[in-house]
Amino acid sequence: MTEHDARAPGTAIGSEFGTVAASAPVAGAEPILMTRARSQWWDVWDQFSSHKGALAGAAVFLAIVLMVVIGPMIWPLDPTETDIRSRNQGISLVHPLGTDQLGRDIFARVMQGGRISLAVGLTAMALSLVLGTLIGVMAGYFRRLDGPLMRFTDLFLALPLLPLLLVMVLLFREPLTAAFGIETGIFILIVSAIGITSWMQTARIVRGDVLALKEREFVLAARATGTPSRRIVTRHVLPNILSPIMVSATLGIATAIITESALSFLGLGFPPDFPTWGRLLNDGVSYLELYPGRAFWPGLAISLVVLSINYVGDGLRDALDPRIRGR
Amino acid sequence: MLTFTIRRLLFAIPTLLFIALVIFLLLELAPGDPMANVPLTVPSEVKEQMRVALGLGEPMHIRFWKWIIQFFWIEPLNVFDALFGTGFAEGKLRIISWQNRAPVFIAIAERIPQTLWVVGTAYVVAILIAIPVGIYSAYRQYSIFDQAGTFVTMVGFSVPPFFSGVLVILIFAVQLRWFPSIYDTTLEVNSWEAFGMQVRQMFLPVMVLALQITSQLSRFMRASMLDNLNQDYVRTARAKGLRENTVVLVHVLRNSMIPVVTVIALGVPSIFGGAIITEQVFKVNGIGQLLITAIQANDLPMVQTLTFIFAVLIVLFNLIADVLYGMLDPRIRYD
Amino acid sequence: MNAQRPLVEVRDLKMHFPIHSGLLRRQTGAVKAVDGVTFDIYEGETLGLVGESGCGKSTCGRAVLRLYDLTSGEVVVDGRAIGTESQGSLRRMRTTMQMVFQDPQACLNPRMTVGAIIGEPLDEHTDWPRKKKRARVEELMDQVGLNRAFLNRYPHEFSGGQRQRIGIARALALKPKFIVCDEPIAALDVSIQAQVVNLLEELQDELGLTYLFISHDLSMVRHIADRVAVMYLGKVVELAPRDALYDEPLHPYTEALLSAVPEPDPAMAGRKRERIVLKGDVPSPANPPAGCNFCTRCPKVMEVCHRIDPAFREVRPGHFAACHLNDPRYGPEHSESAEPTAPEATRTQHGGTR
Amino acid sequence: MPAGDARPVLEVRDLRTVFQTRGGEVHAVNSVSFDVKPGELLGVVGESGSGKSVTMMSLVGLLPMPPAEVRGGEVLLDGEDLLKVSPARLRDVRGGEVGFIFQDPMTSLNPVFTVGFQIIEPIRRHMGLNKRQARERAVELLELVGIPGARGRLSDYPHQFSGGMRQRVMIAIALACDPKVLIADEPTTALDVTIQAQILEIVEDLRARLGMAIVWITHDLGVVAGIADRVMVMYGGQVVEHAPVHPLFNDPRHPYTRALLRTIPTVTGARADKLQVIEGQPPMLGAAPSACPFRDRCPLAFDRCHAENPLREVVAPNHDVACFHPLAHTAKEAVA
Amino acid sequence: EAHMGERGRDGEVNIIYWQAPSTLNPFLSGGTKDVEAASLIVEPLARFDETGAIQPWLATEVPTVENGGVSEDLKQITWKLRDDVVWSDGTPFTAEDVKFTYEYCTHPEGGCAQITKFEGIESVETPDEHTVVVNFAEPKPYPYTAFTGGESPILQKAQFENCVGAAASSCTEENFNPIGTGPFVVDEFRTNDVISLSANPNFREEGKPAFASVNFKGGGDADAAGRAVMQTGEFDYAWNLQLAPDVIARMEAGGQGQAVAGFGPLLERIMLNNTNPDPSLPPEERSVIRPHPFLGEPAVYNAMSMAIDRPLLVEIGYGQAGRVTCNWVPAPEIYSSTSMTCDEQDLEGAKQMLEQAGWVDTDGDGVREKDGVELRILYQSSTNAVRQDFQALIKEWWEEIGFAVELRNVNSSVFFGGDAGSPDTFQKFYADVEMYANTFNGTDPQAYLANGLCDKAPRPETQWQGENISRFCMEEYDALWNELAETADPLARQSIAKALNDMYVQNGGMIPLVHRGRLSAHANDLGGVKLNVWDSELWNAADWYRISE
Ligand SMILES: Nc1ncnc2c1ncn2[C@@H]1O[C@H](COP(=O)(O)OP(=O)(O)OP(=O)(O)O)[C@@H](O)[C@H]1O
Ligand SMILES: Nc1ncnc2c1ncn2[C@@H]1O[C@H](COP(=O)(O)OP(=O)(O)OP(=O)(O)O)[C@@H](O)[C@H]1O
Ligand SMILES: [Mg+2]
Ligand SMILES: [Mg+2]
Repeated sequence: MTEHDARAPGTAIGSEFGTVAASAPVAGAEPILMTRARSQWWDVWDQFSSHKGALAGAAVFLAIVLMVVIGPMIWPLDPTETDIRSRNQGISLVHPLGTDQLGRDIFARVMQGGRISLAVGLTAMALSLVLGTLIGVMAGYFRRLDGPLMRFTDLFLALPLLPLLLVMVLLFREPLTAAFGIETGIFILIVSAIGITSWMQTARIVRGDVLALKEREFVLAARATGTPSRRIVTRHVLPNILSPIMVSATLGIATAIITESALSFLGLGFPPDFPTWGRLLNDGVSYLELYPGRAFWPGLAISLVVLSINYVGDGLRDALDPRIRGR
Repeated sequence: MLTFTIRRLLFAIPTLLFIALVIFLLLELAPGDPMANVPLTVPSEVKEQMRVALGLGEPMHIRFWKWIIQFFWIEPLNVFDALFGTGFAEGKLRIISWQNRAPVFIAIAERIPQTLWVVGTAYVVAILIAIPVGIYSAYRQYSIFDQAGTFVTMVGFSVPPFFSGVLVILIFAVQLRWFPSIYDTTLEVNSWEAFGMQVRQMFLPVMVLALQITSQLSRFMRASMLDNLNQDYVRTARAKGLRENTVVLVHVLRNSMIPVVTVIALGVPSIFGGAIITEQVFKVNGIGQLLITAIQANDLPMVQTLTFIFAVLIVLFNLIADVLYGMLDPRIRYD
Repeated sequence: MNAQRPLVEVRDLKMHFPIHSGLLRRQTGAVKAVDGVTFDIYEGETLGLVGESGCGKSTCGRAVLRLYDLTSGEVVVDGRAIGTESQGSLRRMRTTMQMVFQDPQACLNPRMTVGAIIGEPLDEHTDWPRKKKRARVEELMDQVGLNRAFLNRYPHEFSGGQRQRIGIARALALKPKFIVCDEPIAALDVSIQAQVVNLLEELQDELGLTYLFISHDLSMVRHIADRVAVMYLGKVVELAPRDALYDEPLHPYTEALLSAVPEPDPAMAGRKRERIVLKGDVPSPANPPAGCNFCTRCPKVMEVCHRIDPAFREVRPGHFAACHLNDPRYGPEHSESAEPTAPEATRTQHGGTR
Repeated sequence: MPAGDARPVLEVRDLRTVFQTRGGEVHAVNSVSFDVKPGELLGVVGESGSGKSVTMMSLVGLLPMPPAEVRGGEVLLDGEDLLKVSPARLRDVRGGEVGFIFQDPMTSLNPVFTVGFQIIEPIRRHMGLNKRQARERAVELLELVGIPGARGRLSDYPHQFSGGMRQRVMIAIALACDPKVLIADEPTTALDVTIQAQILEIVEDLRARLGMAIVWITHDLGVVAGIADRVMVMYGGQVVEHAPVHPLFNDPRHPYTRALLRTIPTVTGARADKLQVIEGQPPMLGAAPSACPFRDRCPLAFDRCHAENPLREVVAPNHDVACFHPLAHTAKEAVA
Repeated sequence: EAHMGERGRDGEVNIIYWQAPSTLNPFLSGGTKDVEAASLIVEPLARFDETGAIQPWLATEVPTVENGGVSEDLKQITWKLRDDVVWSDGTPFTAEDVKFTYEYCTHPEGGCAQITKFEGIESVETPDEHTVVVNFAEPKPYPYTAFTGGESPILQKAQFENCVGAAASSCTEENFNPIGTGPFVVDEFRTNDVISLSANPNFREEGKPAFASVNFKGGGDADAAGRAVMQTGEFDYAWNLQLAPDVIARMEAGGQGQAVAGFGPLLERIMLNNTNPDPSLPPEERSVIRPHPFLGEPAVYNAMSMAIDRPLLVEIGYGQAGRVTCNWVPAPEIYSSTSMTCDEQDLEGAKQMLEQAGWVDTDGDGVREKDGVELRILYQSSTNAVRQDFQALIKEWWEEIGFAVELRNVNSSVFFGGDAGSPDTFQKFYADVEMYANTFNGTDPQAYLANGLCDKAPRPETQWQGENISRFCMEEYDALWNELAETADPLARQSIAKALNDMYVQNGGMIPLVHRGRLSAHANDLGGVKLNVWDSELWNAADWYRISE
C-alpha cells in the first residue's frame, strides 16, 4: 500500500490518512488530537535519528569538527614548530601521534590540517551548491534560460577538469595571494577552483527537480495569487528542493576534501608550511614503510570524515524523502 | 531517434569548437613555459631560440586556426593514409608536441593500448562487481550485507588512490612479491606465460581503480533498484505468481538498469582519459600519464589535443548515453 | 435571482501548446488543448465544466485566469480584457480572481505553515501590519471551518478535506469575485467531498462568489452548478442550464456521458439498462479528427460529421450545442428534436432554480 | 444470478493484519470475514483507508512483510488455508487461481516489457504452455477484453496504450490462467466514466461467460449498485455491514452505510439542496479495536459504543451488521 | 675490467629514470634525462670520466697546447678521429659527420638546445676523413665544449642531412631512432615511456657491451624507482633518487641494491635579491641594483648565513648525497675555495651581528628594524618536499634571530619556466630570497662564474632574461672575470676562479647551503657502474655487466 504514497500525489488520498495516522496525529475536531504541533523538521529529525548509521556518522563528524576547531586552542604544541631533536618519533605521551621528519607534532598538524581541509570542504561545497542551485533553478524555472544554461553546464561537464583546475591555480595564484595574503589567497583559490569545477551535477539535479516542481499545483497557486517569479523561487521552489541540495551538499564536502588532497598530490595545493590532510597524507606516503603513522593518521581523518558525511547524507536522503519518512 | 541523434551531433559541433577555443585560451593564458625542464645551465637566449623554433612566435589566433586545421583535417588524413596506404597527408604539418617535436598522435596512439587494458579492465571488473552488489544491497536494504557493502564502498570512495595505490604496492609488491610494482608497457601478450605476466602486472592498478569505480557504481545501482522495488508493477509481477528471482532479476533489474547503463556510458570517456593518479602511481604510462607529463612540461599542443579529445569523447558519450536511454526505455521517444 | 450580468466573458478562446520536432525543432504541430471556446459566467452563478480527462478543462480554467499566454481569443473578467495584458499589470487583477485546485496535497507548499499559506496573498497584495494579516487569516480559517489553533501547523498534518479548506481559505483571502475551482473534490474521499461542496455553496451564498466549477463528476456538478458546459477534445459541445442539460441533453456525447454515470441505486440501475457505451478512446488533441471532434466515437454519427465541424449554436434559448443533429439541414428525419420546442415556462424555471 | 447454495470458493475467517511502523502498530484489518461463491460478485465499499486493499492483499501474501504482518485468521481457497501453505504453493495460487487487478493502470504494468511478454509470463508459469501456445492464448485474452487488433498489439509497450486499454490488459493478465477468484482493487477509479462503462461492460460479460468469483473493491457506490450481487461495507478495518445489493441500498442498517448513501448526489432524481455530510475523521488504527470505530462520527452513538466493539449480527437473511444501536436491527424508516 | 666474454652474454639490463626521456636527440631537448638516454647511442669525441678528467672517446687523444692539438693563440683546436669507428648501420664514421653536427646545431632555425657548446666557433674544417679543425673567432682558453661530453655528441650526417633547421622537428623517425656509434642501438622508442635497445653489432670494442638488450623505462617518481631497484629487484639501475636519507636507508635494507653518490658542482643555495622585489614597482625601478631595503647590508646577509645549521640540512635533506659547503663553486676540487667555513650554526653570533649593525626590535613584535625598515623576508622556492622542509627550518632559524619570514613555493614548471609574462619565475625573482639548485656542465666554471656579471642581470630590456639572478653587480668582479676569460694557464685560472667565488659569496650574491651529489642506485649484481657526475651517468654502459655468483 505504501506504493501509493510514493507516487505523484493525488492518485490515492486514502494513503494520506495512512501516512498521517502513522506519523503524526490527525488534526481533527477531536480534542484528543490536539497534541503539540510538530514541524516537518521534527519529523525529519525523527526519521534521521532512527537511521543508526547516519546518527553515528553525525556524531563522528561533529566530534571531528569539534576536535579540529577547539583542539588547536587547547593543544599546547604548535603545528609548525620544528623540534629537530625529537624527529620521526613514534607514539608517545607528548606526541600522541608521533612527530614528522622535522620534529613537528603530528597531532597538532592533523588538527591544524583538518581546519583547513574541513574549511575547504565546507566552503567549496557551499560555493558549488550556490552555483549549482542558482544555475539549476534559473534553468528549470525560466524556460528561456533553460537551453543556454544547460548548454553551459554541458560545456563545463565536457571540459576536462584537471587541466582546468591546474590552469586556474596557476593563473590566479599570484593576484589572489597579492590581494588577500598567502593563506586567504590560496584558500580562496582552491575553494573556488573546486567549487567552480563541481557544481554541474547539482545544477542538473536541481533543474530536474525545479522542472517537476514548477508543474506542482502550489506553484501554480502562487502564480494565480500574483506572486512574482522571484518570490515564487525563494518561497516555494527553493525550500522544496532542499532535500537534493542537502544530499549534494554532503557529497560535496567529501569530494572537495578528496579533490584538495589530489591537488596536493599534484603539487598545486596549499603552500608547504600549510598542513592540510591531503598534503600530510601525500607527504606521508613516501614514509609509509618507515613511519606508517605519518600517512595513516591524516588518511584516517579523511576517510572518517568522508565516511561519516556519506552516512549523514544517506540518512538525510531517507529523512528528507517523504516517501520513506511516511513509513 | 535518428533525427534526434543527428540534431545532437549537429549541436555538438559548435559546442566542441567553443570548447576547443576555451581550452586553447585557458592554456594560452596559463603561465609556465615549455623550456622549464631544460636545465638551468642552458642560457636563456638559447631557450628563446628554441621557443621560436617551436612556433611560439606566431600570434595566438593564427596558432589556434592552425591547430583547428591540423586537428580536423590533417590528422584525420594521416589516419586515412595509415589505414589505406595513401599519401594525402604528405608534407602537411601535423600537431607537433613541444617536448619531443613528434606528432602528438603518435604518442597518443602508443598510449591507448595500456590505458585500455588497465583502466578498461578495471571498469569492466567494477561493473561486474557493482551490479550484483547493488542489486543485493537494495533487495535486502538495511541487512548486514547492505550495511557492510555500504561501508566498504564508502571506504573505497574515501581513500585517495595515491594512498591506496602505494599501500597495495608495499604489501603485494614489496612485502609479498606477488605482483610487480612497475608496469611493463612493452610486454607483448603472445603466449600464455606472457598473458600471465600481463594479468599479474595489471592486478594491482586494476584493483585500486576498480575499488573506486565499484564504490560509485554500486551506490548508483542500489539507489536505482530501491526506486524500482517500490513500484506498482512489481506488485503486479508478484500477483502473477512469478518467482522472486524473476521479479527482481527480470522486472526490477531491467528498469533499474536504464539509468545505470547511461551512467556507465557516461563513465567511458574516463577510460580513455585514464586515471591520472593511478597511472602515475603504478607507472602505467597511459594517456593519463601522458597528460600529466605534458602539463608538467607545458607541452601545450599535447595538453590541448588530449583535453580536446577528452571533450570530444565526453560529448560523444553523452550523446550515446542519451541514445541508449532512449533505446532501453521504450517510453522515451526522441524526435 | 441572477443579475444576468456576465462577470466573465470568454470568446473563442484558444490555447494551443506547440509541438516541436525535426532537425531544427521547428514547430510542427500543436496540442489543441482548448480550441475555440465561448461562454459567459454570470455574476453569482456557478458554471460547471465537465468532460473526460484530457479534454482541456484545466487548461481552459487556467487560461481564463491568464495563467497561460493565450493563443488567441478574448477573456474579459469584471469588465477588463485580460487576454493580452502583461503579467505585471495582471497582478492587480489577481485579487478579483482566484483558483482552488484539484489536489489538496499538491497545491499546498509542504514547507509552509497554514498561516503562511493563507496569508501569502495578503503578503503579496497588501501592506497590512502583521497583526492585521493574522487577524484576517484567522477570520478566514473560521470562515472555512478550520480551528484557529492550527495556524502554525504544516499541511501534512491535516486530512484531505481540511487541506482543501486551507486551499479555499487562501483563494478567499483577497475577497475575490470569481473563483475557478479545478476539480476541487476529485482527490477527496466521498464522505469528504460533500463537506467541501457544502462549504463552497455556503461561501457563495455568503459572499456572492462566482464559480467556474471544473469536474468530471457529473452528479456533483448537477448538485452545485447553475449552468453546465460539457467539453470534448478542446471544445465545448454543449452548454445549458443544469436541469435542461441533465434532463434533455442535446448532444450525443452528453447523452453518453450521462448514461455512463453509475446509478447508486440498484433498482434504478436495473431499469436504466439502455446504457450507451462509447467505443474507443478520446483522440489525441494534437491530432483531432476532421469534421466533428466526436465523430470517431459518436453512436449517431452521420456522413456529414466527418466533413464539417458543427457550429456551436443556441439550439434553444440558453441551451447551446454543437451537433449536426440539431441542425435542421443535417438532422435526422424526426426533426422535432432539432427544433426548439420546449415551452417558455420550463426554460425560465431552469434559469432560476436557485 | 449466483447459485445461492454453492459452496464458497474463497472463505476468509477472522483475518487480522497489522503494520509495524515507526509510529507504532497500525491495525489495518481487524477480524474480517467474508466469502465468495463461484460466479458471484462481491462488492467491497468503504472510504479510503478502511482496509479494503490490505485485506485483499493479505489473502495471497502480496503485502510487503515487514512491515505488514498477518496476525491471524484463515484464508480458505477451496478448503486450503493460504496463510499456512509454502511460499511456492502461494506463488502457484497467485496468478493461477487468484487473479488480481490493481487500481492504477498507468503504473501497474512494467514499462519496459511488451504487453505480450507480460501476458505470456503467467500463462507459461502456471499453465505450462509453450511459447507459441502461450502467444495464442494471449491473443485470445486480448480479444476477450476487447482490444482491437490483438495480435498486432502484443509487441507494443504499455505506454502505447491508453489508460482504459491498459486496464483491459491488466484484466487480461488477471484472467490469463482462468482463476477461480478475481480480485479487482478499484479497477476503474482512475478512469473516466465513459471508459469505466466500457470496463464494467466487459467484466459483466466475462463473469457471465467464465463464471468465476469476483471481489470488486471500490468506493463508488454507483459501480457496486450496478454490478455486485452482494456488498460488504468496511470501516476502520472492519466489516460493518454486509448484505445482498438490493437490501443494502434499500434498507441500509449501519449508520455509516446510511450516511454514505446519503452523501452522494445523483444525476437523476430529486436534487437535494444541501448534501449530507459525515462529520469528523476516520479513526486511527493504532490499536486493536476496543470500541466501535464509527462512534466518534456516529449520530446514534451511545455509551456502549464507546466501550465495546460490536460484532456482526444477522439482521435479515444474508444481511449482517456490526452495530449496537437497536435501530440498526429494525427497519430503516425509524431513522429517516 | 676482469669481466670478459662475448657481446651480449649477460642478457638484459633494466634501467629506470623516473623522468621519462621524450626524445633521443640531445640537441633538441637538453633535458638531462634525454641527454643521458641518448648517451647509450650517440657519443662525443671526448668525455669526462668519473673524476672529471677529460678522456678521448671517438678521438684518438685530447688535443692540448702541449701535444699541438690546440694552437698557441688558443684560436684553433684539431681533433684526430679514431679510424676503427663505424656507425651502427655499418658505414664509417668520418670528419664530415662531426662537421655536420656543428652545422646542425648552429643552424639559426633549428632551436638547438646545446648551441652554447658551439659558441665562438668561426668555422669547422675537415682536411681529411679523420681530422677535424675547429677555428674560434677569439682565443678560447677552454676549448673543450663542442663535441665534448654527453651534451654534444656526433650525429650521423647521412641520417640527419634532411633534418637541418626548420625541418628538425618533422624528423620524428630520426630524432627517435638516431644512428650512433655507441654500445646500443634503438629498437623501439616510446616517447615519455620506454626505450628498448639492443647491443650495437658494429660496436668498436670486442666483447662489449655485455648486455644484449636494455629496457629503459621512464616515468613515475623517485620513490618507485628506488623501490624497484633496491627492494623488489625489478630494475638494475635507478637514476637521481632525490629522497630523504632515511627512506633511502630503508630501501637499501631491502637487500637488492645499493645507492651510490657522486658530487658535481650542483649547489643548493639561497639567492639574495639585490633589487627591490616589490611587484608593484615599475620595471625600471625593479631593476635598479642594490636598492633592496636591507639585503645589501653585509650584517644582514652574514647573519642570515650564520643562523643556518648546514649539517642538519644535509642530514635531513640529502644524507649521503649532500655535503656542507660555503662555496658557490663546490667542485671540482681544484676550483673550490677553502677560505670560508660555515659548518656551524651560530645563532648568538648572528644576533650580535645584527644588534651591532643597529638592527634591533624596538617595537617588541619580534622583528628587528632599523630606520623604520623591518626585516621582513619573502622566501620562495620551487615545490619539492626537501625544499619545503628546508624552508620550514630556515624560517624558524631566521625568525629566531629577529626576521619575519613568509614562505612561498611555486610549481617548478612555472618557477623555472622562462615565461616572461609570469611573475613567478625564478628569474623575475619577486621575492627577497629564493632557493634552488644550479650547476654547470663539464669541469670549467668560467661560464658559470659569468652569472655574477652586471650585464647578465635580468632587466625589462632583456625580457627578464639573464643568468645573474641575484642582480649582483661589482666592478671588481666584472674586471676579475674578464681576466679569467683571457687566462689559459690552469693554475692561474684556478686561483682567479676561487677569488671570484669568494667575492660573490662574501658580497651578498648568495648563501650557499648544500653541495648536492647525485644519488643513484644499482642492483647488487650489476657490475662496472662508475657514477659520473661530469658527464652522462650511463657514459660507461658498455662496460656494465652482470655479476654472477
Ligand atoms: N505499508 C503500510 N504501512 C503502514 N500502514 C499501512 C501500510 N499500508 C496500508 N497501511 C494502512 O492500512 C490501512 C488500510 O489501508 P488500505 O490500503 O487497505 O485502505 P483502502 O481501503 O484500500 O483505501 P483506498 O480506498 O485508499 O485504497 C490504512 O490506515 C493505511 O494507512
Ligand atoms: N503545458 C502543456 N504542454 C503541452 N500539452 C499540454 C500542457 N498542458 C496540458 N496539455 C495537454 O492538453 C490537453 C488538455 O489538458 P487538461 O489538463 O486541460 O485536461 P483536463 O481536462 O483538465 O484533464 P484532467 O481531467 O485529466 O485534469 C491534454 O491532452 C494535455 O496533455
Ligand atoms: Mg485537469
Ligand atoms: Mg486501496
